[in-house]
Amino acid sequence: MSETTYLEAIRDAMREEMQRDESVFILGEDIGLYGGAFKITEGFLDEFGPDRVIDTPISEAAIVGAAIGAAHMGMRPIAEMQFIDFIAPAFDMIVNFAAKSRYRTGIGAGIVIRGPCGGGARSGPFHSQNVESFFANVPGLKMVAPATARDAKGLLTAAIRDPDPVLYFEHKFLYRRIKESIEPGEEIVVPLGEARIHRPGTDLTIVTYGAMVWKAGEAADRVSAEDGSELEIIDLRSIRPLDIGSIVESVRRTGRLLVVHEAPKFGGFAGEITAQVCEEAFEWLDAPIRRVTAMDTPVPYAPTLEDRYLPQTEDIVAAARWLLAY
Amino acid sequence: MSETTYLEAIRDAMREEMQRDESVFILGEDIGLYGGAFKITEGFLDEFGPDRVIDTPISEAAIVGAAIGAAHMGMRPIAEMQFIDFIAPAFDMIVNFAAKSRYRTGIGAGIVIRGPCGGGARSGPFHSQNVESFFANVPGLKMVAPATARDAKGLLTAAIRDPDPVLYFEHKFLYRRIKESIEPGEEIVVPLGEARIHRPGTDLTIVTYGAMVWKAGEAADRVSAEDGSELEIIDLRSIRPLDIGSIVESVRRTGRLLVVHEAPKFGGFAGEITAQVCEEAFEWLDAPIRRVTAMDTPVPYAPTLEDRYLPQTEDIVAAARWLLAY
Amino acid sequence: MNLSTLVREDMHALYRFLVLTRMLEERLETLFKQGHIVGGLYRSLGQEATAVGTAYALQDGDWLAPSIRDAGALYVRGLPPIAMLRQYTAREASPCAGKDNTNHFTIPELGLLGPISPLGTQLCVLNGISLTFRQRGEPRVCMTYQGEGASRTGTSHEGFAMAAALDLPMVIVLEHNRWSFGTPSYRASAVEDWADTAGAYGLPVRSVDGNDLLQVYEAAREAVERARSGGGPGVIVAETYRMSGHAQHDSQKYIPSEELDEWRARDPIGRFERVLLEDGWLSDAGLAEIRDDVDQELTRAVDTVLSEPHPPAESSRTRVYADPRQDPPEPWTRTLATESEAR
Amino acid sequence: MNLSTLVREDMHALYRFLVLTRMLEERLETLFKQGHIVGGLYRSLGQEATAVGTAYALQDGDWLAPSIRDAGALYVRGLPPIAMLRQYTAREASPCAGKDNTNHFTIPELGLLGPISPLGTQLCVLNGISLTFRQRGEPRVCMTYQGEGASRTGTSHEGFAMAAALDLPMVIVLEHNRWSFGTPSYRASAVEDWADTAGAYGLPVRSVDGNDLLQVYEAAREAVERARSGGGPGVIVAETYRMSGHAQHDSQKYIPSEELDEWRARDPIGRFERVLLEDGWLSDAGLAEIRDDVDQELTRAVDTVLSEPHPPAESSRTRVYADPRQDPPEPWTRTLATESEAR
Ligand SMILES: Cc1ncc(C[n+]2csc(CCOP(=O)(O)OP(=O)(O)O)c2C)c(N)n1
Ligand SMILES: Cc1ncc(C[n+]2csc(CCOP(=O)(O)OP(=O)(O)O)c2C)c(N)n1
Ligand SMILES: [Mg+2]
Ligand SMILES: [Mg+2]
Repeated sequence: MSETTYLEAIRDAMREEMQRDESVFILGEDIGLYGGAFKITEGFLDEFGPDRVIDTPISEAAIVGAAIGAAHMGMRPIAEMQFIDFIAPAFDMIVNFAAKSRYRTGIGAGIVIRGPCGGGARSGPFHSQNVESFFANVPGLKMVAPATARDAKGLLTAAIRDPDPVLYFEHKFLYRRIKESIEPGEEIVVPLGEARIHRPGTDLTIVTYGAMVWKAGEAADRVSAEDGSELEIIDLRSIRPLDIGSIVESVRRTGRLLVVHEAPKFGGFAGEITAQVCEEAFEWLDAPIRRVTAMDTPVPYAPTLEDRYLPQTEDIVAAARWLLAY
Repeated sequence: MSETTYLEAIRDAMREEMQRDESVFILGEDIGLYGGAFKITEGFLDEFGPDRVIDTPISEAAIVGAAIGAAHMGMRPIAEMQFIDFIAPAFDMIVNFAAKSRYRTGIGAGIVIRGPCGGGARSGPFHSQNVESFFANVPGLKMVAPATARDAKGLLTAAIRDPDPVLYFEHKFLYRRIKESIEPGEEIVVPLGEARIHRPGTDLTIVTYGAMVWKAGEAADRVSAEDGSELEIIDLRSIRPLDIGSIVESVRRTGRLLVVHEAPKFGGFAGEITAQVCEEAFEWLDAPIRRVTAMDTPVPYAPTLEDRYLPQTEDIVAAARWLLAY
Repeated sequence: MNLSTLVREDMHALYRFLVLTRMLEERLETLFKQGHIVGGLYRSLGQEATAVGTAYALQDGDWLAPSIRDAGALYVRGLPPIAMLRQYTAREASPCAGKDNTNHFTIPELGLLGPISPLGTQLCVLNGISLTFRQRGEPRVCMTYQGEGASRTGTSHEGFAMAAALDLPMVIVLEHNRWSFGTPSYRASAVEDWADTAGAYGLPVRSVDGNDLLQVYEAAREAVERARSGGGPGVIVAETYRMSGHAQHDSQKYIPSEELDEWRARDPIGRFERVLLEDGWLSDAGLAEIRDDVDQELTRAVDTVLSEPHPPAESSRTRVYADPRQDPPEPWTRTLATESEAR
Repeated sequence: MNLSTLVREDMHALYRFLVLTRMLEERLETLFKQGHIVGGLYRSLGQEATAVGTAYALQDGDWLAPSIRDAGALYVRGLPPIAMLRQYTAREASPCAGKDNTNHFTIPELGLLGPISPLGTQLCVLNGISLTFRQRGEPRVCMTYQGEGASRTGTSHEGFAMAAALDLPMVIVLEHNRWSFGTPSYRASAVEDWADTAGAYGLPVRSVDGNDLLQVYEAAREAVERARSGGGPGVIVAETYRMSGHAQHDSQKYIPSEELDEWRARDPIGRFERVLLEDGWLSDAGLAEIRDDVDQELTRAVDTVLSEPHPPAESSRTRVYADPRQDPPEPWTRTLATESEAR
């Protein structure tokens, strides 16, 4: 057993799928000769050649467009956004071409668009965003956000094999901070749309995803140690499809729900979770559903500001205590 | 008093603001020589000349970009999207440049981006969308969606005068269907962030905006006539800032909330409303908050399909009855 | 000009495609006025030769992505005319099953990639198809079209640049028809010679009279052959004119009538007829016979289509995802209605 | 070459800007290694002449929008060097008050429009500023920069095309420095002569040796004068080379060392020093004096900055909207904490 980082898990998922399936290829900026801004695709150009590891111009719309076309032909392209923030210039292509293709024409666009998201790395307003809410209201898309190395590998493998367009949000703060034992070459497939209980508990349900799973974990440990209450943490893994069944099952047991995400609050994805739970578990709720999120501002650069902007472990602790005391 | 259509109200707001304030100007595709795809700016080129009514190339990002730059210089530009669907290629410019400008640099981007949204006109997947949720999680933006002719005029006037970037969604289905008495030249300013009680009621609160206000009104009339229950309809007018105070006040009175919007359900703006009401009026809720929305698909072209896709008056009636019976 | 490969059957077929394109659109206009078409209707009047001539240079297995004004190219690729009628009238049997309109369909068997409304996107997607040809070592070619207005979109630029950077087997036809919606191209750009735009990508370019079918064909053949033999992408600038309004609702009153007169004299169908007559490919009677034949086919097709059903409402929620279980359920409010009826 | 307007003071000032640019970046590198800069750090090593020479052609009241590698242009426009140090080290007194980093600041008094990271956007925004000049009948000019990599973005294309279509008083400097991040420009495009790209917009273009300060200045002056006198936008292609990695974390190991050697010999500062010496503008001692002076200024500035505070955490939620009442409140979880403390 070797320790695999979150970043290596992403690399391994791509490399192993490329070895298994000739139709898998990658395209993006600086991924070939340079090996990727975070060196995720280091060595890929040598191993797979320039027709499967394609250095493109700085053209996110054209990158996603080419991926769609190749997918129409039965290929399984992975389009890398150097930072997920740069998905914005490809917004039209994703929302209007990729997402609607199958519905309109019967021909799907089974592509993966992946890139580093999230804050905490002091990267300022344009290299730290979480973009899931931009796409949440777009039928036809799927979205995943792994928190662990195994899930990073398993969700990416599943995303590559999925016949629909999948946005894969990898959290840059976790790249080298999270490690797990994964057998080299071990095939892991985490089905899209299945949440994971990250920590079982009885008193309060926390629904979250991405890097916030770990802050929620810290908070749960503190509340358990200091107050003796047990928080259940559900790591969504998939944002769409949403495993509402698992959430509702948990909320019906605990009677309390806290939704945590790193994106700002207003218009964030917590709203959808709240609405669905309200619809399906209203009678079981012993307290209002509450949210812990980033503040409603852009992501600031200075560490003093970014720390204040981001949801912190203490926020989750405070929210949990408030809910438990309700 | 003359009858002014929703479309004319939009035209009048722009024309009158352009007459009042030299710094107001319009730019967009086919708005000058042609007078706009819906003829909203007919006659403007003659009246205001080519430096204030600017025909641009087909370049939504550049249109919004130029508006931002002009706003930096103290101008008050109105950028027209021929259909609001074509805001997608300008997504990056709006979310990353316009929205974050003041926060980052202290220099605001007081622009208006307006365009026809919404379905019912048999315009297919790319000329019928509602795009508010794409932008809901972006701090720095404001969004409005008028339902009446007076609000169309008053919100647009307020948006033009507002120092922050405002997305103005005008519903094409209402253009020529909605009329109201407005004195020619009458200055109407509807402050951003203030909802309006479209119909007072005691038994259930419906929160909605845009064209759905009218379907909600039909439903309320039917429920009142057939069941004797009185539904209160809150027309949001502004989506961001959200007048949560008015919503909460109403829900605390009625104990029941139905959120209605034309965009698809999953990840739609109803989630945010649900979450905020859950946070602020949980104890007053006698029933789960429910949603009536379009289906989670693209907007189909065939009338048979589009009618099934869109939320209909009967859906609102059914939902209201379900909630009242809860 | 090297047209040695075109034989009599080709000349007849080309003529047929030209008149089919025009006459079918005339039928669509009628259907529109009769209320059978509820969405936008776009014509290619005056530009038929560009679409037909370029598409005729392709082979089986190639792919083509038309703009809204390249209906003729679709018939050349084998689209049955009735499919177009079904599509515009939103029939269940239409290529998009009523879910989308105009020529927004993708039909892999015919090598057709439909556009979507946001301009420029389709070129980027077609790049991916041609990339796959190259990855698989197949000598297949892609062809697409772009109005000069659309060429101003950022997305189109990225598509051109990507095709060039990856050296893809692509032929891009820039249709300079003088107008983009209600704006003349000189007003929305400072470009004088649209062939210069290829320089931004380092691509070879050739300008043609887009209303001269054989000239168009010849340029396309050259570009297609170069692309097929690994010579990379090429651009063709077709100088032509949009003889109708942007769409049905557009009265075109902003267009100077002299301009229309001038271009009417260069009508591509009339010009090709003169070639056919002068060079002895067809007699007047032969021309009439083809036109009649098309007319009868269209009459039958229209009759058939009008008797066909629209898509059933229930199908509005299908085909969002590959797995039907992931498609959205019926809205709860409608399930309620059904439940209460059942009770 | 018409440099008649440059007098001795200009030549000294130009030299000072060149060395200030380079020496300040060297200070930034040190600060980065010491952990005082936590975000990305980008250098303009080897490209200083392009930024300084072009910006020097502007006047008061003009606006300039730099790319990430045009630090020199900012000092020419009057940016105090200490502002750059504050910005990179996220001081409260930085132009962005710590909310953004690198050169992402907009300072109207200096006519500076900052970039944002998504490439191409800034050009589009600058168009709006130059549009306002024209609307107001003011003879002011805008200048901006673009890497050859950035020129492949759709947004950049729309910006070029809009400037051309609206005939705006804009000067666009295309900096062809052979690399975009880890990709050589020949790999990500098929363009051979970057001057050809101006053809896509119908714009006049002039190519210069971007490492020759006076040649750059002369071309910029010509383009600025044309724009100022109503002649519309112009493009300058500066042929240069990125002598450092893309950013601090980039070891540049993918760059062939011969290429670096070749361009090191063309170092723009060394070349300008030779001109100054040979034409008698400055002596060796005079050069050294300027360098020492800059060095001392920087030492003082670094000391000052390092003693200055970072922005207070509370300011993270301010300035989202013009009306502070619309800014977000403190998160409820933190209000809870304060409340419970208060109890
Ligand atoms: C991104 C985008 N913006 C706006 C439109 C609306 N629109 C549809 S066609 C058209 C004009 C196209 O002109 P051109 O490309 O020259 O094609 P032509 O109609 O002349 O064939 C416009 C503005 C669109 N489809 N996509
Ligand atoms: C839209 C977008 N995509 C990707 C990036 C990431 N990125 C930042 S700089 C850069 C390379 C820029 O190359 P070039 O324009 O040639 O400028 P240079 O660094 O050579 O000065 C890339 C890919 C970005 N900033 N914006
Ligand atoms: Mg055109
Ligand atoms: Mg470069």
